[in-house]
Amino acid sequence: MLLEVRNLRIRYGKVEAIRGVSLDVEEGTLVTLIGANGAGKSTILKSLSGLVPPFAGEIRFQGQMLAGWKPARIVKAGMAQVPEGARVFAKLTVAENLQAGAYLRKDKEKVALDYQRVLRHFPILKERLNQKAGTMSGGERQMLAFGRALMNGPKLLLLDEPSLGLSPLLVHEIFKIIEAIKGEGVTILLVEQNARKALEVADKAYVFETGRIVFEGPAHELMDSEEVKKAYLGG
Amino acid sequence: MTRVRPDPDRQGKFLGEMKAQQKSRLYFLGLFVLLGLVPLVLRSEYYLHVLIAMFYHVIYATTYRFILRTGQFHFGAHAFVGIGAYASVLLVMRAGWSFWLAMPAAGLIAAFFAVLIGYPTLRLKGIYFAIITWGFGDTLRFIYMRFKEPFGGPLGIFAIPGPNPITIPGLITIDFSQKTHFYFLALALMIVTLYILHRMEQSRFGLIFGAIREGDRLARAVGINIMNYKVLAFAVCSGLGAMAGSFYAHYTYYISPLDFSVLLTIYLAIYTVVGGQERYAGVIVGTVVLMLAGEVFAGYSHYQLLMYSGFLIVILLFLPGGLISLPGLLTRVGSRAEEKEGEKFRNDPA
Amino acid sequence: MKARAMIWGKILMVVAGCLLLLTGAPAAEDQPKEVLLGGITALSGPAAPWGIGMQNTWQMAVDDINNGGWWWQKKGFTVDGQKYNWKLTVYDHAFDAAKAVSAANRLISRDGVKYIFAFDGGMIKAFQPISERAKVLTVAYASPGKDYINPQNFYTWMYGVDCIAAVIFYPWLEKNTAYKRIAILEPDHWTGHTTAEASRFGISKTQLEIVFDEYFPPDTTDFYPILTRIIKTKPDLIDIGNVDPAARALFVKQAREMGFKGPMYLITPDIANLKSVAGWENCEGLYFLPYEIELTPGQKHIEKVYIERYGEENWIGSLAYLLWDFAFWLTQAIEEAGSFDTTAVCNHLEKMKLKSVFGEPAYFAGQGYYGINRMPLYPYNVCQVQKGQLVQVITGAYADYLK
Amino acid sequence: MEITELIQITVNAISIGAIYALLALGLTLLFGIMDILFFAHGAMYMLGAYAAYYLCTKLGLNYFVALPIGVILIGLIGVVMEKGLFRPIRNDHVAIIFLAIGLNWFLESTGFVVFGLRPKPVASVFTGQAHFFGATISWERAVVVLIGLLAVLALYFFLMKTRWGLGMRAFAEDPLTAELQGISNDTVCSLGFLIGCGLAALAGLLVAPIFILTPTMGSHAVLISLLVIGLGGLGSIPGALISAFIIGIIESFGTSYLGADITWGMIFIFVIIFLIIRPTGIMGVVRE
Repeated sequence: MLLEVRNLRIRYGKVEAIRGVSLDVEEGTLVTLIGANGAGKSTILKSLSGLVPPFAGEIRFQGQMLAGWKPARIVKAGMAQVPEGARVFAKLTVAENLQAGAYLRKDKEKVALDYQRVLRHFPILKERLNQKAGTMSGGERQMLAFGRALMNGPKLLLLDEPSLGLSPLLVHEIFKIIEAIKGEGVTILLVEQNARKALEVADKAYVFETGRIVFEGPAHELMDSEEVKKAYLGG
Repeated sequence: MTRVRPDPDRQGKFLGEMKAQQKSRLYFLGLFVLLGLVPLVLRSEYYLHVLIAMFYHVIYATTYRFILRTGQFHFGAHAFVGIGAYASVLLVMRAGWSFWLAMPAAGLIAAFFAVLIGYPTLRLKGIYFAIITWGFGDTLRFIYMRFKEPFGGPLGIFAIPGPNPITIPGLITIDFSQKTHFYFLALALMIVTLYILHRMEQSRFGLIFGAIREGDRLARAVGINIMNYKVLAFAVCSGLGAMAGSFYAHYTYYISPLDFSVLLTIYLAIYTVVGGQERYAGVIVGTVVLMLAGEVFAGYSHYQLLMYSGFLIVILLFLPGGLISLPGLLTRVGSRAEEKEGEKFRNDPA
Repeated sequence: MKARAMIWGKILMVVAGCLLLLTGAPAAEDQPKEVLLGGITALSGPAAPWGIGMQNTWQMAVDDINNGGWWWQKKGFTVDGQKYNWKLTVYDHAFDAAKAVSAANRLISRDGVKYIFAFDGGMIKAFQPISERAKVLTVAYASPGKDYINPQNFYTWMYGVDCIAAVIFYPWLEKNTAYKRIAILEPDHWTGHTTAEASRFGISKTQLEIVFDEYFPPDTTDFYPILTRIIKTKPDLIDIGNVDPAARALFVKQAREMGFKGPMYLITPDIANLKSVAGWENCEGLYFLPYEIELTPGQKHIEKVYIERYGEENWIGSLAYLLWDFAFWLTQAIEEAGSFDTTAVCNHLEKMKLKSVFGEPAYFAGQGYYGINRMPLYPYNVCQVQKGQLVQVITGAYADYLK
Repeated sequence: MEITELIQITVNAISIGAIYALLALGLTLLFGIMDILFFAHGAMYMLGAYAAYYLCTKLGLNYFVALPIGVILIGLIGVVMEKGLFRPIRNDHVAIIFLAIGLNWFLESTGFVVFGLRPKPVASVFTGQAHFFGATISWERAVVVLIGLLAVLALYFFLMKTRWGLGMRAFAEDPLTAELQGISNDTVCSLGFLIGCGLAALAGLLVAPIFILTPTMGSHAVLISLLVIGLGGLGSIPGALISAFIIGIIESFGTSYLGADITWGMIFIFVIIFLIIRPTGIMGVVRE
């Protein structure tokens, strides 16, 4: 098991945002976490990356407890996150954004290989290497954010709402890219609002509602479940 | 795009605050009555002076805080205090006005300058606004220094007459020959200022700025022209500060450009931050405590700045909510211990 | 709510404690033999090196009187058969008039001080309404301004003010040298302005010509631009009378770098400082005032004790000599008048023959300029650096115009 | 004659500008990276100058040995301050300003106790003057101008071309996302203070032989720096460089043609008018 989360609880002040969440991500799979907005899905990802300390529970990555790890150490261990809203460094060039993704890596040759790989995945970035990231469109920024995370050579990629605010056409493209990345053997934990799309590409899915998991199972099973259909897939 | 739900917690807090406010209004009233009785007991000119200085500094600091509350990092309070002092002194000494006319006039002049400066600059954020207001203050200082006529140059203006005597026939003559007279004038000025600012904070004004600070775009979305409110707040606060400046000039009989340097604003900002920005009473507590600290430390000759700054650092580090948060913090320490016990229990995996 | 009230109660108690501390600090009544001597000067901010140095000097003078040092051959002083000792209390004004007023109030109405030593005319001007009304004898250092030394301010006195010695220097300069063109440069504050005024007054008694007369911001460290402007006027001599010691040494150094070879006129020099910052070879031709080749025994005593007590690092040079005498004069006047009453003391001081570390005779003068004798006159000396040696050019002159 | 004078005034302007740029560099870096106004910058500058005094004059070290030692020493003091004082309130930008002001006062008044009251000189390494076209500049000033410009270039290179610099720029824009790339916020802040305070110390060490040392020398310097970085656009290094020279030019020409007492006011008026017309300064971009 690449990632195991057991009984994770997170509090903001006195309010408990996450109330005992457990989930597993197996190596090489794409696991999705779906649910309505504001349910706290992103909070879980933040906690996995070490940005929000959990109040209770444990997180294991490759068998190691992550308790008290700094974000940098978690990134170094091979967990990369694409944050919500395509947060690229607007004043840095595209090339510099990609370099920032490989900030902690010392293996120059492999970084170079990953660089080529990213540019292959996203040819649009290749054209704009020296352009400031802030001047690009929303879709291009999302691609840059993906590319930046891939530059870390991650074992586990955390995607936080990658389709948020994009046009249907771009959403389609983004999911194609997600599948392609998965095809290269990168394990992915996808947090998504667009449940239908997510379930289409995922192996396994968790349905999340106000702080806890309400359904879990293989993605196709959930897709067929009447209850899930009604609540999350719009009929 | 995120939907904001009304937070029941916050509503409760709001109601609680309302009640607390009514209560604190009573406290304030009691305090003012007590302060009014002070000169009957206290004969020492020194203590009266400390209190008088405290009163006009409270005026400076509360008006300063209000501008800070509108989201502007003001760094030029000294400019408007200076305008108030110089304008009123010149009106009295050159134009022969009565102090009682000159003081409000000085406030109006400062408010006019505030509008003049405020319109182009109040839309600027953070440090840029700070640099412009600071620069404005120092430009004025430059003008006072360079123009011996009528500002007196670097040596300033001396032999400023005190306020004109007031005679209530058959009852009493207040001729400002004693500190007590100044004491009551300063106290009255402070109470009036505190009342005006309190009303402003409670009015639409305060609510709008409160909303803006909370990051709520609602105020802007509703289409209220915030600029007008900001300029108005800036002008009113600067005018009130200037009136205190006018009082200062006629109380000390001497002003010079040195008195209105950026150091004054820095002190006001420190009073505000140290007292706690969130509550109206915070800045008052900050002013009173830090001025008292200054008086206490004054006895330690050249170590006093060292002690004062050490005191300042300690408060900023250990009381992020300011001095006003101290009682709340202390009461919470007790209740938190109980809470911790409970948490431990719930934390148990079994 | 109750807990909160209790906490507030505790806070009030702490505040009350602080207030008690405030009142309890100087216990003057407990020791009947102790008389307070107040000081108000800059103990923080850019002028602190002067201010703290003043505090040190006053403390030394007071200790000498209490312990019978220097020419004060007995311990303490006696009034009406009762022995007294001085106790010095100095407060900071940090060049802020509001703080100066607070300090004066603290000294006069809380501590009950009747004698105050203070620094800088501007600050004294700020608290003078209080001190004069309370009939507190105030002694001012620096700035010979008529604005605050005049018959209306009966209780305000001066230390020896050297800038007024321009009235000795310039007539001498006119008689003994070929210099014609004088440039005056002073810092843009009270002391600078009044010093420039004194220089102008001195020059007005001669045929010399002022070719440059300006002020610079007190924090200036880079004088290249202003020197470019000064040198353009081709002055024979630059008068930088009361520029503070640090800036003065820099000015001399930078003036030489810019190619000005002529003499400069300085007051109360810190020669060690000039040597180390400007270099002694750059000091060639400088006029120092007042200065003596041979220190008087009193000056030697001050320098030795000061360095012993406060260290070489804190030695303020001839400023210490200037601030030395008044404590002794005041004590002598109180003793001879047989009263602490300041009016009596003032009247007696005016008639006294003074002992000064600068030499004798010394007496109070100034009637001709201020309308009242409030400035001590003692023999002024001026010397010049000639070929690396200090040479005394004026000895024992009196600023006669002031009589 | 007129031409010589013009050259002299220009040389003065360059010398003033270089010193101001050097002063403002650390302040603008800290503002650009961490969005904090570090008033204790002045105290660091003062400590740097005193480091020159103690290392060169007291310990007899060579000036060029003392230079890196002093810079690193003060830089490390900066790191300690960051960890102990500023990290707990890193997100409270207003409190940080006043904490830094308090710290500045604290170090200043401690300075009088520790360093003594006498202004301290530091013997210059380069003596004599350079002359060209009739204008004069002392060699030590020329060296400061040179090293000052080199420092600006080095800092610019560091930020634009190195991995650390990339991390700092990424942090400046979006600390959270930077953290997600493994760019530790704590490390960046420590590094920022190391470099920022180191640069302040460098300025102090360099000007020590030209000027004279007093514990309060930093307070004025920090206000000048604030003016420089405000005009230049907060956080912008090229902006600080340009505005330092603009202020240098105004100061030099103003003082030489109009007088020193007029010029300082003119600088303020110029900066205000410029900022009202163009509120972001010469190079600045308004932050969200």
